[in-house]
Amino acid sequence: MSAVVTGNGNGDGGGAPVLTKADFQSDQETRWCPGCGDYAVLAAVQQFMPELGIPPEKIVFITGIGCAGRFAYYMNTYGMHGIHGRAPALATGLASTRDDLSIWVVTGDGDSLSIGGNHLIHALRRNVPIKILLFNNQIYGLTKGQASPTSELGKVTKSTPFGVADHPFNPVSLALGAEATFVARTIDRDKRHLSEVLRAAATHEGAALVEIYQNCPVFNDGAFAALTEKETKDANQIRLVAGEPVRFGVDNERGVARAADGHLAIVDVADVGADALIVHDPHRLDPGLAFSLARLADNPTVPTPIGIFRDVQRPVYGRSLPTRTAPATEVELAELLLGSDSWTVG
Amino acid sequence: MSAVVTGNGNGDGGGAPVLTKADFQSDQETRWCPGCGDYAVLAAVQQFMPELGIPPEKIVFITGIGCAGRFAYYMNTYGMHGIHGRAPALATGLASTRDDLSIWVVTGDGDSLSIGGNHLIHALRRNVPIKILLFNNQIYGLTKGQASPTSELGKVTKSTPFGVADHPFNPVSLALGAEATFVARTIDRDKRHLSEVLRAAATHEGAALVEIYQNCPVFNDGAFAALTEKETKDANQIRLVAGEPVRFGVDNERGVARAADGHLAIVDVADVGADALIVHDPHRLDPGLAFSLARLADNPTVPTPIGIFRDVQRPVYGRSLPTRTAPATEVELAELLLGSDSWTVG
Amino acid sequence: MQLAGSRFTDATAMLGNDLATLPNFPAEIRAPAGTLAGVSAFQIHFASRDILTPGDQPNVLVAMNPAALKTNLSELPRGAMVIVNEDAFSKRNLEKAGYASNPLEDGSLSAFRVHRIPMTSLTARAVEGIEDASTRDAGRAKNLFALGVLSWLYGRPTDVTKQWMQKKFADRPAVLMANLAAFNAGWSFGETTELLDVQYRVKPATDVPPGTYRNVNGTTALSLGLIAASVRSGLPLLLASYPITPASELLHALSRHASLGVTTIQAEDEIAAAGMALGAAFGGRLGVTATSGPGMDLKAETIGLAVALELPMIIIDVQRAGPSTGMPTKTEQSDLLMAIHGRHGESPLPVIAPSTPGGCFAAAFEAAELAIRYRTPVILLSDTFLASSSEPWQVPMVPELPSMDPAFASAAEGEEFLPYARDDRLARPWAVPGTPGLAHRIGGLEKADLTGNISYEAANHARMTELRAAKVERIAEEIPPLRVDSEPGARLLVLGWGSSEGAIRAGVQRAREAGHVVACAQMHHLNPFPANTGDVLHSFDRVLVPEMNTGQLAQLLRARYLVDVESFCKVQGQPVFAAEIEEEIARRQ
Amino acid sequence: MQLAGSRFTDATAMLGNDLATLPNFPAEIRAPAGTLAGVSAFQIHFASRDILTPGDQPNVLVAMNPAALKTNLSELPRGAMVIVNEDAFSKRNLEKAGYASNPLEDGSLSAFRVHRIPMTSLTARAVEGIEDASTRDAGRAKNLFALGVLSWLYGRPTDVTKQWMQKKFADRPAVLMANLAAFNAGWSFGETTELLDVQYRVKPATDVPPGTYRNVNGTTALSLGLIAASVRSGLPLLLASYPITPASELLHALSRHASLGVTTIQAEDEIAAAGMALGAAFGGRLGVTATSGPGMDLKAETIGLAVALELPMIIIDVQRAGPSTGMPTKTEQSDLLMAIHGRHGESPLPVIAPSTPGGCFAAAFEAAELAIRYRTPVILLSDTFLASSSEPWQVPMVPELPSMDPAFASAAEGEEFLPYARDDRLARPWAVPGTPGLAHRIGGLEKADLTGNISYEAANHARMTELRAAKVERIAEEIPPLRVDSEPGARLLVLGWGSSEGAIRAGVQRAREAGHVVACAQMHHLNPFPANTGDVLHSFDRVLVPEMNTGQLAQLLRARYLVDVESFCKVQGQPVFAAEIEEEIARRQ
Ligand SMILES: Cc1ncc(C[n+]2csc(CCOP(=O)(O)OP(=O)(O)O)c2C)c(N)n1
Ligand SMILES: Cc1ncc(C[n+]2csc(CCOP(=O)(O)OP(=O)(O)O)c2C)c(N)n1
Ligand code: SF4
Ligand code: SF4
Ligand SMILES: [Mg+2]
Ligand SMILES: [Mg+2]
Repeated sequence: MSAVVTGNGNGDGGGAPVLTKADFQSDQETRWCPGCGDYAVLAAVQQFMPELGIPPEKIVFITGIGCAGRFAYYMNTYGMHGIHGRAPALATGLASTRDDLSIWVVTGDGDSLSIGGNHLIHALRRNVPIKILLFNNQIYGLTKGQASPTSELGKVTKSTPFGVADHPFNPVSLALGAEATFVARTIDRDKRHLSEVLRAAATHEGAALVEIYQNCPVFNDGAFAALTEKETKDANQIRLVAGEPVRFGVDNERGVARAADGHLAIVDVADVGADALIVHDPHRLDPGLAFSLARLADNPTVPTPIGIFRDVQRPVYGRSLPTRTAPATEVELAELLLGSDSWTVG
Repeated sequence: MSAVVTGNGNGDGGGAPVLTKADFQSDQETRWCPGCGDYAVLAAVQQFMPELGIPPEKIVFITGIGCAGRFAYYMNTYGMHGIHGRAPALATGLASTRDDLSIWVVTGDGDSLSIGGNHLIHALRRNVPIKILLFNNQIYGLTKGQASPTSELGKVTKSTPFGVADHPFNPVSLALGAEATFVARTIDRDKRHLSEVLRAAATHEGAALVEIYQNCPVFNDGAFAALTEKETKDANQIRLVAGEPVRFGVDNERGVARAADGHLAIVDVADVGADALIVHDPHRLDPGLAFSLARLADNPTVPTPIGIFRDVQRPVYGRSLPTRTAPATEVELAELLLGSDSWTVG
Repeated sequence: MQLAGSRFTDATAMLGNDLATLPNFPAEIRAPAGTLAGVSAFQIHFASRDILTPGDQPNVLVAMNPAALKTNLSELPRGAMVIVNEDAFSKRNLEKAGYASNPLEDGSLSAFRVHRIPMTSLTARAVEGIEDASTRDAGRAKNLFALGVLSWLYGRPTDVTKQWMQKKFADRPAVLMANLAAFNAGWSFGETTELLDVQYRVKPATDVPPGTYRNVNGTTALSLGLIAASVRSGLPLLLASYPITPASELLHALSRHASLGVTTIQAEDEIAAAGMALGAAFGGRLGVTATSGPGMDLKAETIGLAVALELPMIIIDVQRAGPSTGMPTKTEQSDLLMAIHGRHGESPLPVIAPSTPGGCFAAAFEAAELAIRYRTPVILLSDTFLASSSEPWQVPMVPELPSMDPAFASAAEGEEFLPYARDDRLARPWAVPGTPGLAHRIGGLEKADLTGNISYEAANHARMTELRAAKVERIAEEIPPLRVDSEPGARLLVLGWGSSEGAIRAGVQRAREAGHVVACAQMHHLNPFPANTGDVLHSFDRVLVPEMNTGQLAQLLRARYLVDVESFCKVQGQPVFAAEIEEEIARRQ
Repeated sequence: MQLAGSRFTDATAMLGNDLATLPNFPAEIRAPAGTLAGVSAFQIHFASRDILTPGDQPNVLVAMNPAALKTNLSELPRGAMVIVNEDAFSKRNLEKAGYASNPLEDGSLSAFRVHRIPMTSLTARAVEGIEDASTRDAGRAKNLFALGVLSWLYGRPTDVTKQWMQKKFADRPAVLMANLAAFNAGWSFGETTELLDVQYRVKPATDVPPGTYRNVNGTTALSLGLIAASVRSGLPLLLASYPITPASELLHALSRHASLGVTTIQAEDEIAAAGMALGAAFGGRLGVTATSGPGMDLKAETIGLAVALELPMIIIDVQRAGPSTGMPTKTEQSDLLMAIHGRHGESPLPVIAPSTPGGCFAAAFEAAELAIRYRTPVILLSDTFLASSSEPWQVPMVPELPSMDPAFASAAEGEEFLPYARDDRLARPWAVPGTPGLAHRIGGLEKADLTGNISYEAANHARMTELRAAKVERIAEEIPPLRVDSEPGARLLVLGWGSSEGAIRAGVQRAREAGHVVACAQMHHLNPFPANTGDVLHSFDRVLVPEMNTGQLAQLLRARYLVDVESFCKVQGQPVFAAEIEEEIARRQ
């Protein structure tokens, strides 16, 4: 269990002693509500971290404000609990000056898509080498239950007693529209899938956005039940696997094919034949297909794709220019101060 | 020349005296650089306005900061020259409380996509009834020539002496990813196309984003030459026309078809046959195809689609809830103040 | 169930006794006033030691099921806090308790501050996986969950309770583990979800004038004040806000009143919220935005635009504790200097601050009056303590509320419209879109006097800067003078602002009872100051300014009047207490 | 060409004469020092009346082609402004002028402030469509375009010139139209593209100490100071900025130095820029962000976070005129109170302000020293006038620049790491990611003393608030005392801050020459004040504080020292003039 994770500031870890989950657990008491999906994600991340082969002190978690934002306190790495919505900006400053670190951002749906929307899309377009874990519970947890930009239309919340009137964002399609090079979606309750996606994100050179459907049992319980509960999940999880036809269902009886008018549609495999299904390829440069896949579900109460939508290479921010990390030497400084037009008196 | 423009706060104009371009010209001297593309857009807008059949006092232009932001001063309507990036927010406040007005936002590529990115995407997802004219000159004009989020990779500007390292946004795909219901692109120099697009935007109920390629002769001259100059424009303008196959070229010899792998590709019609071309339909709910069209060109130096990418209906912000515009009556107020648990003393 | 109830009672009492010995601890917990057999409800009465009056009604009810709620509700005063175990409100339980409909849903608890917490399931989850803990243990542990919530709410150190548990369950490790887990979970729940501290205010000791009363907290009073201002001005109300503790409550409150012509928007951030309020103001609406400290930082640029545009707008800052994120659920008064100076350039605006929950009504109303009359953004400073404290409030009669004339401009035949011409108050015309003949353009660039056209002219800029300042300063002529509650021979003035009024009055009262001669006053107008402020300050030998900050009002007074005012600064996230005031007075006599 | 040149010369001279009669006009235009035949270049010498010294070198060169540039360049002092007609720098013209490579590209103009404007084509476009205007008319009209640019730059009323044109070309309407259009276009170009006013500073009258000198403006000096601080601290420099006039120039300047280990980021907005600088600071870099007024509003929340995190960071505010967008190209000092108080909560930080262009070097260096030593964000207040004025500056010797020890924390065997433990200066450890054994978490919630864990405890919050304030206040012990330039018997002190130093010194000098006895001093530390400030203030009968605002420093001094300082306020978007200082002194004697 130790995939080699290269590049992208993830260090080489060569010769480091083997780490365990416990090495990534901080001494702070976790303070989420019992049953919160955040616990599962925390456990999965802590368990995954040793795989990176990077010592904890080379790893930084930068978080925004929200329940998700508490994540930083629970990781025994360097951490900064920033201000609301600005974690990607803080992380960009760090990532563009410290290419020896592995930098992770943890954010909520409000933190990243409401107040922090601008920083998110810019970090993605710039391809800053940070891994962004977006805990999407479709609600504001910390502030006790207002609507978020991913809350579904009509939802009654504290701030929308007559129902949400704002059409929600689909974080995956927003990210694709914003030139993201890596976009994935996974689920708090599915540790294995979550870990796989984390692994791919960590390996990706550049910015990776991982949307994690996260249950908030207190203010929005069961929002993802269709995808997590035994009885319904097979029917609703459309798992995207690179190189495989897009197929799902209790008996793999359904799939995604291109309709005559050029759109993607969910089909019965029996009707169209297995060959008609589209084959998933996250490495295509053109994000068109990934975008169409993202649009299959408006809300995760119907069959919804999870997995890696896009994973392509593009120059990484701060690595394309000839950079020099050390400050100037004293000689260089003296030359600079002097300039080209000095004169001497006395 | 007086298309009937309905809905969407555009008034009815019934019985109003016929207006002319001059009615929309303010008494302020226009202060753009000579040859600036902004002049052409201003002229086109002023000429188009009478078509709306709305008296100037029912029209409001709200602008951000930038050369484009000066637009407000030159329209003889109500106008607010706001602060940098915030015009969509100002306009949302106005639009959601005054449904009798026709509200236009004018913004630059920096104003809307850099500092104002968050307000733009939220106005689009909410479908606020405002028309956003995004003057994209791929540069910061007012502040004298820094890179903008649409500047092409490698461009040398005042702030990027070694070339732009940030991958640019494609405003159309960003808007589509942000759930926009109307997205179009047009060109300052093509008055007719510009007017057509304005007409469609005005008719659209909800938020309309119109990207206008606008030449900045001082800091970024010729950025759109491929699409505007006589010698090159036919070869590079891919005009999207609803219901028509997507076809272009000096002799209409090229077109857009779906490749075997599901992606859109530019083809020689002779090779694939006219039937293989995709037929443009901006009214489809699924934005997948529009998105793929937007991705055909990364930078307008190659064949680039212009026209209306998407134009679909969705509930308009502030119009879906049972709204009441008048404040409470005194009786209602008295009842409210009293509440349900008052008591009387003395 | 009774067992569980009494165990909790024990815990509470024990905790109370322990804590009552802590010198700075403001709250005291008494044994329940009486529990009915078979009902596991328990009551806790918190009362500040300072204001302890025997026989007070309980003001927090924690009801673990519908029966408990039903039995105890009648004893609660309006505005009390009700914390319910939401999980227990099943159909069956409701029936058992004789409820025809769910009181959590049917509005019958509207007079209370209700917190619904799924305690059973949260506890079950917290206890999950503890070896040897029986389901029964888990079931009982929910009371410890509740205790955890309350401990958070009233900010008590948790070690005392934990030690007590350790002793109590020393021989039953599984039970101990379960109870500890539940207690921690409850405490974390409070912190994580920014559960708001509630504060209880005593009624003023004075006689109550005849009239109709109701209980309101500061949030409710603000919302009513804004709606009243909307009605009396005829301007539809828009509140645009971004959620933030504790200001979110105002958004929640107003969003329920769509049927009264109130529009609310949950904006994408605080900048947008301010922009939306200002956009609505341009359109002739009553534009309001509300937030707490961090959100104020973000609104600064838009507020500056409103100053330049000279449009009416109300900005409400429900102050909370600390720089940066600080302590979101705790109270403080540390945004005063920011309200006055927290924007680039010279951008003066009026700042007002209510001093009681009920006073929030008048303050909101006055903010609207000033904004409309002077065409200016107005900042209203509330705080966490005011927002969540309740007090009986005399319901005003609608016709007695002043009406406000927005005095929209209209075109005058043959006259050039001058958007920056001014009336006697130096206010400019409010010409709203839709008005024929008045189409005009405004913006944040410096404007030429009268015409409002862009101007970079030196003398014009000086003049406009002066005019903007003079307009705000001129408000001092129309606001009431500072009213001093004095006694003959008083040489010491205690001068407060904002939510400290109750504590100051009570402290002064006690000091007087102890024989000290002392005066007090509360400032409601922080910019400009009432016209008589200088005279008042100069008529005392010493002026004591208690503030929940490091001396912000004091700094302003010192600079303006060159009076050596003394500060009593308390920056603990807690309100000022009467006993502290009394002590500070005594020390100066 | 000569014809065109001399016509322009006429126009300039005429304009100069006219304008010299305007009472408040600070600049004077003289006839060109000498033009070579065949070269259409012209020189204009601007000199403040206050500082007029005969025989000064010209400090603005407008070169319409390469030949003109070549001919006149040698007369220009370093730091002068060169405006070129970019269109004329064709290969052919360059050859004609004997240039082997294009001086606009090859760095040979690096000593000057170069503005490249495509005047020919812009004029052609402006004149396009004017009936009967010949191509020749259009060609000539470009000089009027240049005049328009200059008129904007020096803020002259345009009507005088227009009237002159009307008279001059009364009989040639097409030419008149063309010239008017070109002139307007030039003027608009200046306004629209926020072309920066340049200001010329005289060398101080004192004797020049021996050493090596160069000309720098405030922007260059800031950039050099930051790089020097980076070298002497060993911390790589990150500047994250969002463009805004006039602060953008610093971004431009530093972005050229990637080869010296300087990273620059053009952020998506000012909030992000501040966040990036702070993120880099967390990583052990010298994190800097620079902006002007409106951008400062937006950075407030992040600066507050830096205060809570207690990390080093530099925020540069190049102040400009007005509230809101104001007058972006004009100067002012109206962000002082915002720098000190413009954040919610109690969030103290040091504020410093250079007072001369060259002084910007030392100020930037000192900002880094304070930031690193005290682990605190530092605000450096410059202004438009400082940023764009040049003066000869003595180049420091690198080894004489103090070296700074960032003193990163490292793990000590067996010792618990306490991120909020403090040293003698009350500074906490700077433990940067990558350091083994020191992994820790920090954030904006209130932190427990020593451990830095989240704490809502009342006494802890009071203590942390105190510690943060004490740390900043303690800086007063280490900064130099306020130095007063006094004369025996002086009873009046003129006390300034920021860019007014030159004018104050000159004004005081003249007042002394006129027989007045007067002292002066310039404050470089606005928070905390130098330790002797109170003593200095109390040792004079009167203190006059000239400021380009409505009295912001005065307010702080009055509040702190209860001294009745008097303000001379100038809010015109223009620097203070020596004559004004002289007058204010005279009035008080
Ligand atoms: C500037 C600012 N505005 C508002 C807040 C209040 N606030 C804290 S977290 C949050 C949203 C939380 O929602 P989300 O990001 O979805 O995270 P979750 O709690 O659901 O994990 C808000 C509005 C704040 N802390 N700072
Ligand atoms: C808060 C703030 N930041 C920065 C600026 C400076 N500024 C004004 S316009 C502008 C960008 C202009 O570019 P763009 O939006 O593309 O408009 P254009 O001038 O090209 O039309 C900037 C950075 C400002 N006015 N306010
Ligand atoms: S409020 Fe919701 S998201 Fe937040 S900790 Fe509790 S369960 Fe988790
Ligand atoms: S700088 Fe460019 S965009 Fe701005 S007015 Fe001039 S030509 Fe137009
Ligand atoms: Mg959330
Ligand atoms: Mg632009």
